[in-house]
Amino acid sequence: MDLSYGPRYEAFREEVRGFLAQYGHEAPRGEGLRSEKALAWQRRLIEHGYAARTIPKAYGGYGAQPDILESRIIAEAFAAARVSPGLGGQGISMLVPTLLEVGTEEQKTTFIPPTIRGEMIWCQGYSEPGAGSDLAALRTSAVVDGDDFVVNGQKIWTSTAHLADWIFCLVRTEPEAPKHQGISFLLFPMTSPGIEVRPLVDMTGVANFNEVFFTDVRVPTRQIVGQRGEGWKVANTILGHERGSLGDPNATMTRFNALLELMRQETIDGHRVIDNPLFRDRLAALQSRVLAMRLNDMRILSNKLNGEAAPLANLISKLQGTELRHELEGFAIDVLGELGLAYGANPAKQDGGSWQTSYMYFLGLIIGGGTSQIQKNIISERGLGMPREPKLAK
Amino acid sequence: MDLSYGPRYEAFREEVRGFLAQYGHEAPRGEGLRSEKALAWQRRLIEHGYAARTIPKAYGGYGAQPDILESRIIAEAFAAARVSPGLGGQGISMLVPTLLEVGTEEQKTTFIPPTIRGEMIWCQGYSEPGAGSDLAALRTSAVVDGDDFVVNGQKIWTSTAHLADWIFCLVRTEPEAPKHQGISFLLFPMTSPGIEVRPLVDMTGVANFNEVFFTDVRVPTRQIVGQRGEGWKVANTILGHERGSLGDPNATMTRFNALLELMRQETIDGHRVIDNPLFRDRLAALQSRVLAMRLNDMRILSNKLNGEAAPLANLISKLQGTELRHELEGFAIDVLGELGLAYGANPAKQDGGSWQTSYMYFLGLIIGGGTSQIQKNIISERGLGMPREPKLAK
Amino acid sequence: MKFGLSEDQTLLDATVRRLLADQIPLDAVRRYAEGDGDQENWNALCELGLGGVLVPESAGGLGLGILDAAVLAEALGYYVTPAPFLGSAVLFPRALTQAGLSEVEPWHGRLGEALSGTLRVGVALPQAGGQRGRDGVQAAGQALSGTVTLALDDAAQAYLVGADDGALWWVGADAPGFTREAFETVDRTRRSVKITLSECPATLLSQNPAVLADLRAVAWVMLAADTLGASRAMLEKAVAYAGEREQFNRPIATFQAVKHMCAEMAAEIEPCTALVWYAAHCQDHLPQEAATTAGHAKALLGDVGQFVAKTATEVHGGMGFTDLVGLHYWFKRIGFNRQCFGNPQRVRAELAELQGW
Amino acid sequence: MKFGLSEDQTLLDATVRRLLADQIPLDAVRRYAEGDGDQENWNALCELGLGGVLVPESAGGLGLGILDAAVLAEALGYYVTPAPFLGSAVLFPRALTQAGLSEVEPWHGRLGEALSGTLRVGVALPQAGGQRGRDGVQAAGQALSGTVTLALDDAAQAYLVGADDGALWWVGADAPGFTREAFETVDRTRRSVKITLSECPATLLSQNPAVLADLRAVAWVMLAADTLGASRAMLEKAVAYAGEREQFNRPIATFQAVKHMCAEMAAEIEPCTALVWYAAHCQDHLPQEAATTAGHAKALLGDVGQFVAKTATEVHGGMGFTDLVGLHYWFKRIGFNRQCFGNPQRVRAELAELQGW
Repeated sequence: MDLSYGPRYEAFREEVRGFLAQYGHEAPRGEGLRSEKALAWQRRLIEHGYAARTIPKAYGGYGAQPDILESRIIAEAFAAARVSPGLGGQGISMLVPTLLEVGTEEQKTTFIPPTIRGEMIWCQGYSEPGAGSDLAALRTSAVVDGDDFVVNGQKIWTSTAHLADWIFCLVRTEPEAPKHQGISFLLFPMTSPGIEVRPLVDMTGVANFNEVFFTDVRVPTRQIVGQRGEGWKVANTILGHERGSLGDPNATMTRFNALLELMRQETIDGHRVIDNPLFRDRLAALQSRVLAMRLNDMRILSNKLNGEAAPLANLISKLQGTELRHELEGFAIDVLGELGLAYGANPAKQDGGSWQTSYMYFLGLIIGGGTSQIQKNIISERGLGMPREPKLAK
Repeated sequence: MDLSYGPRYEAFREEVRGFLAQYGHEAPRGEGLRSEKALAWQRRLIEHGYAARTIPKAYGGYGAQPDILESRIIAEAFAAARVSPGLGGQGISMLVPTLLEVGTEEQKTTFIPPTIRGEMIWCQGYSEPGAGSDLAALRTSAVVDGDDFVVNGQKIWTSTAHLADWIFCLVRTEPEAPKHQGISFLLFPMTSPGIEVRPLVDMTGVANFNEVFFTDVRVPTRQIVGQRGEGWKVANTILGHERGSLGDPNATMTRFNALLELMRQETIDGHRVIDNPLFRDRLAALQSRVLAMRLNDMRILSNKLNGEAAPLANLISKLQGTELRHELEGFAIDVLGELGLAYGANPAKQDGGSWQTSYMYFLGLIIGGGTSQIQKNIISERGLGMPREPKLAK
Repeated sequence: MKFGLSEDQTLLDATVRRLLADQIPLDAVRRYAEGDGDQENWNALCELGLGGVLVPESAGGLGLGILDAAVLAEALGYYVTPAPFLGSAVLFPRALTQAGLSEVEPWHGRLGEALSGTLRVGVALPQAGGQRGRDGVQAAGQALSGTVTLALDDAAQAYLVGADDGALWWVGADAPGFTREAFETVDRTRRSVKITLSECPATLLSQNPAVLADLRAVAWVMLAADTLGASRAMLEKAVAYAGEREQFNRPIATFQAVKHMCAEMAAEIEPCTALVWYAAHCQDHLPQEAATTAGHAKALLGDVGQFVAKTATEVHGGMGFTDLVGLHYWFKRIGFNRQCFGNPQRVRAELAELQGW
Repeated sequence: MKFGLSEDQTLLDATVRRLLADQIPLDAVRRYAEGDGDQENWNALCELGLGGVLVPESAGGLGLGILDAAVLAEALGYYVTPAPFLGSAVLFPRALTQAGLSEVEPWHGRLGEALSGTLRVGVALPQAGGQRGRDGVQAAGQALSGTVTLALDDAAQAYLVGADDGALWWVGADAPGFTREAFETVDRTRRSVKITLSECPATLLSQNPAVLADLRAVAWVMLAADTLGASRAMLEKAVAYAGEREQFNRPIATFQAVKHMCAEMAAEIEPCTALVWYAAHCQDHLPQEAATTAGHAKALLGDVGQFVAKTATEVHGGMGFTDLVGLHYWFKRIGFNRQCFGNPQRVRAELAELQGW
């Protein structure tokens, strides 16, 4: 057990801190995706290697070798300084690594530079109303007509569709093939004729997501990533990445500290909530689990670093992380009692009403990115080696 | 909502109380199944209609019409007076109703009178090592040889096998038939040559059950109940009866009161456990569920009485009743802390060590009589009308 | 002996549910959530007699009991109906009966107005949920001062106000020194207000703390019944959705995981039916058990409701998380009921006190 | 940076597990449960070095740390091995090191005896589980009087005894005024005793309550590690059994309900691995986190273990309830660890205190 990062990395941490001290004031504070401030900050970060760090210089990145600890140190230092770590989004986190892996040279040079600079914003077109847990059942079709695919169908849960310039989208190009083999991965502008975006209001009352409808949308055939019919494989080069981040244990720890603070401040019948043995017990029980998940995350990091495997540690993190966070938020509502019901424009809201919002949002994350039921299937099959369900009779 | 039983029944309750006042001293207190005291008491009860109440006089019973409230009043009055309500066991509770339903006249006159008098003790041969949840997969075979069946195989979970005179037993007589249609229901003496009974020690450390092995056991063919191949139907005429009684809410309420008493007496660091807000909360939460289950049971009784249906109320009672009881016992162990570990011959055992014993025993009941998983299948299919699992491909 | 609803109660239930399904469907709930009033709904329900369920026949009401009211509350919860039922139709007549005022003017007349839907009576019981911060109401002479953070009904003409000393008061919404402001909550099927009283003239209904305690117990039963109805609705919707939704070429209702989620919901909900009925029955017929059974109903339904709300949403998958099918109205109403007038932890602490543990 | 076991630790783990699997299989556990001693097992384990894991090299031990000891405890829990490991090999050397006595005679020599298995040291810490009734030990001069209801090891030659004032004492089992009687528990893989001290001459090891507190924290980590091992064994057995057991013409491992039960066990157990490692690491390297992380490990494993013990038994169906496959030894050992030296509720109350909440 060696919890230190070692002198070379501590020196790197100092370097990052130095950067933050010098330039931190330039960072956006609430300015949006396309603001000049956000874009300038992103360029600054790339220049110093704190964004697009491992993207080759040829595609506009910083060109460093991947180094898990450096990445972690950058994330930790920016979080500690409460400075924006630059732009995220599905274009940067999912499309760029995919293109690096399987894109053509032309696709890389065309799409990666503006994407990492934040000038080209992407949305992801995977899920459909009839294809959720069973994503491979997607039915949005793309039929070749001359040099174009013609796309028809509907996507859902498209989070930045109303802001995005382009979409990376799974479509069915080979309707006769087995379902995983008939899919292709296309890129096209959201300004293409025939695209309609409808905001999708969720239970928190906000339109965090959209539905996207395609009617005869024309996409040049060269805007395919990978081969026709290989879209499922292309999407899965990086799909695994998404799940781990749902229910991030460091965010949960931060949230736990806010809950502790809340319990120190709130009173019931004149007594601090934190002094109530029942609530103390529940808080300590949550703390044990939050701590265990954070340590589990350190273990995952360490395993990556040292090339060791502990598949279960990874496989359980989405399931446990989202359930734990949901429970934590619900406990905070109990702590607040009737006041915990405050919502919307209510000035009595504590912490901006975030306990209610997150309580619901994390129920959404329990469902999204592979429901808890799908997670349990995966844990039992891939983690424990239990058999898949037998095939059904036709 | 009318919770009174009405004047006629209150009069009946007085009658029962009168009987108990007059004869209660005759009841056995710990004397075993075959003791003269137990047998005399059983005869006394039948004579007054407090045992074998609805069994026709022709078969040695009291011959009253079935009346749910009368039965309930008898049970309540005997429990309140802490007087033995007479002999139970699977012969009386399962075989006798089955014979009344589908037995031949000869079987009824031969078996019912000695059974209800406690002179003929039965055990049940249903489960097998390979046939638990999937009882119909049983493989104990019975092959016709002249006027006999010749029985070979093994039974398990046979609770009174070491005491029983006779066994009622499911065997496979038609190996070629579909699995539910190849079973027959046989009666034979436990003294038959070729029967070996081995006690089966369970996790509580006691041999509450047995394994029974059959090697060429000869059973006259007329000792079949129902037709050949109809044993499954015969067994199911009354199989449903067993489940409801596991996790009986009135027993759970009695147990809850013992737990409350325990918490009033136990101290931790000089404070009564009942004064600890955390334990108070957990106790009150248990109480809510114990009360709800007891009321649910009253609802079931009322529905039977009034010919109304609330299938879910019945279907959930085994699942919820056994889980609740297991949880209650486990909570008592937490209340006792290290002392709660005392077991076996330890003089420090509280309440005879029954908390640990019941904690395990009720885990056994969660599993036995249809596991919780089977119960949930049943609730979803019969209670909620959800589809059965699709057939598997061969 | 009959443990359950009478024929009249079953008929009442069926009648009200038919009306709710036809006249106040989810669209009407949405309109209310977006700002419409609920008076029109309430008028329709009052025409059916809901406003008068507890009003004595002498005042033109149905003269029924708390069990009848609980049957109605369950139906309203089932349809997440916006309506001032708890204050106007339950606690107001109950308070007058308990205070011995129901045959006395002006109360007798006001009962008549309440049952027709003309008079709406809100509820402000600061003791009920645990006083937080500066919440609380004190009387000086015939005037009240103080704050109630969460009071029910934003459109009432008057409020039942519980004071810190256990007395029960009547305060007109137009009284000098009375102010109310919207207290927006996560539940948009009912609107709450924050009430501030500043030397506000009020009328004493009862000085007997037992009257206020009775109102709290009755409110607990009603909230439990509302959650029971909402929970059962969520379970039924989950079962129906699972039967329709196909993934992996089969209805998800055929997956054992989904079946077991539904079975667990049913197993939790079903015993609550008997508990809510019994607790309601006790309010009128078994006074020595009234407070404890009400507490058990409130606490258990708070927990069972929370479990069902989460699980039924999960069965609906992403669709449950959207506004499209409106399932969240049930989720949030159950969440409101859990906290309102004391959450399970608080109620259980009371239960321990009540039983002298 | 490496969060996890070193190569040496992994090797130690594998070596010990091989020995346990070969030499102390379930049959040996059964024999102990039926009355045999565990000295022979312990000798074999000591030959491998288990007795000396924490003993300084100067005294002939391995001079390793609490994380190494936790690795061993997990292995012992995995095989439900009867052995006086916690007292003789962990708390005894730890106490001497903490009290600054490990290089001083006679202690230095006794460490040598302990590591060879000749000297067994039991543990009597009445403060650890919450004093009940008249439990407690007081010192008068160099003599102790009092009672410890549950002390570990029925065959020790001496006991570490915690007094009510936080001092730590050494008491020989042959001292005048010392009596012990069997304290039979549900767990038959380790035997406990009730100790009564009547003006019993004793040797003071440390008056510093921090030493006793440290022992308690280390004991918490060891019990957590033991439960972790036992839980993982139960999960593996459940997965294996489900793969073999057929019902309805298919292995029950193909039923989603059974798969999900196993997945839930894995999901609960897995983060505990990191927690136990870290808590163990803190005991030697991060003193400011030592007590809290130990408490978290003890409390969480207490709950997770209970869940796993129940669930794994259910997966085994009726067979899990019998003595035939011996699964109940794991069930009961986990149950013992949950209560011993403080159950989760009690430990969490301490955690709140420790953090100044």
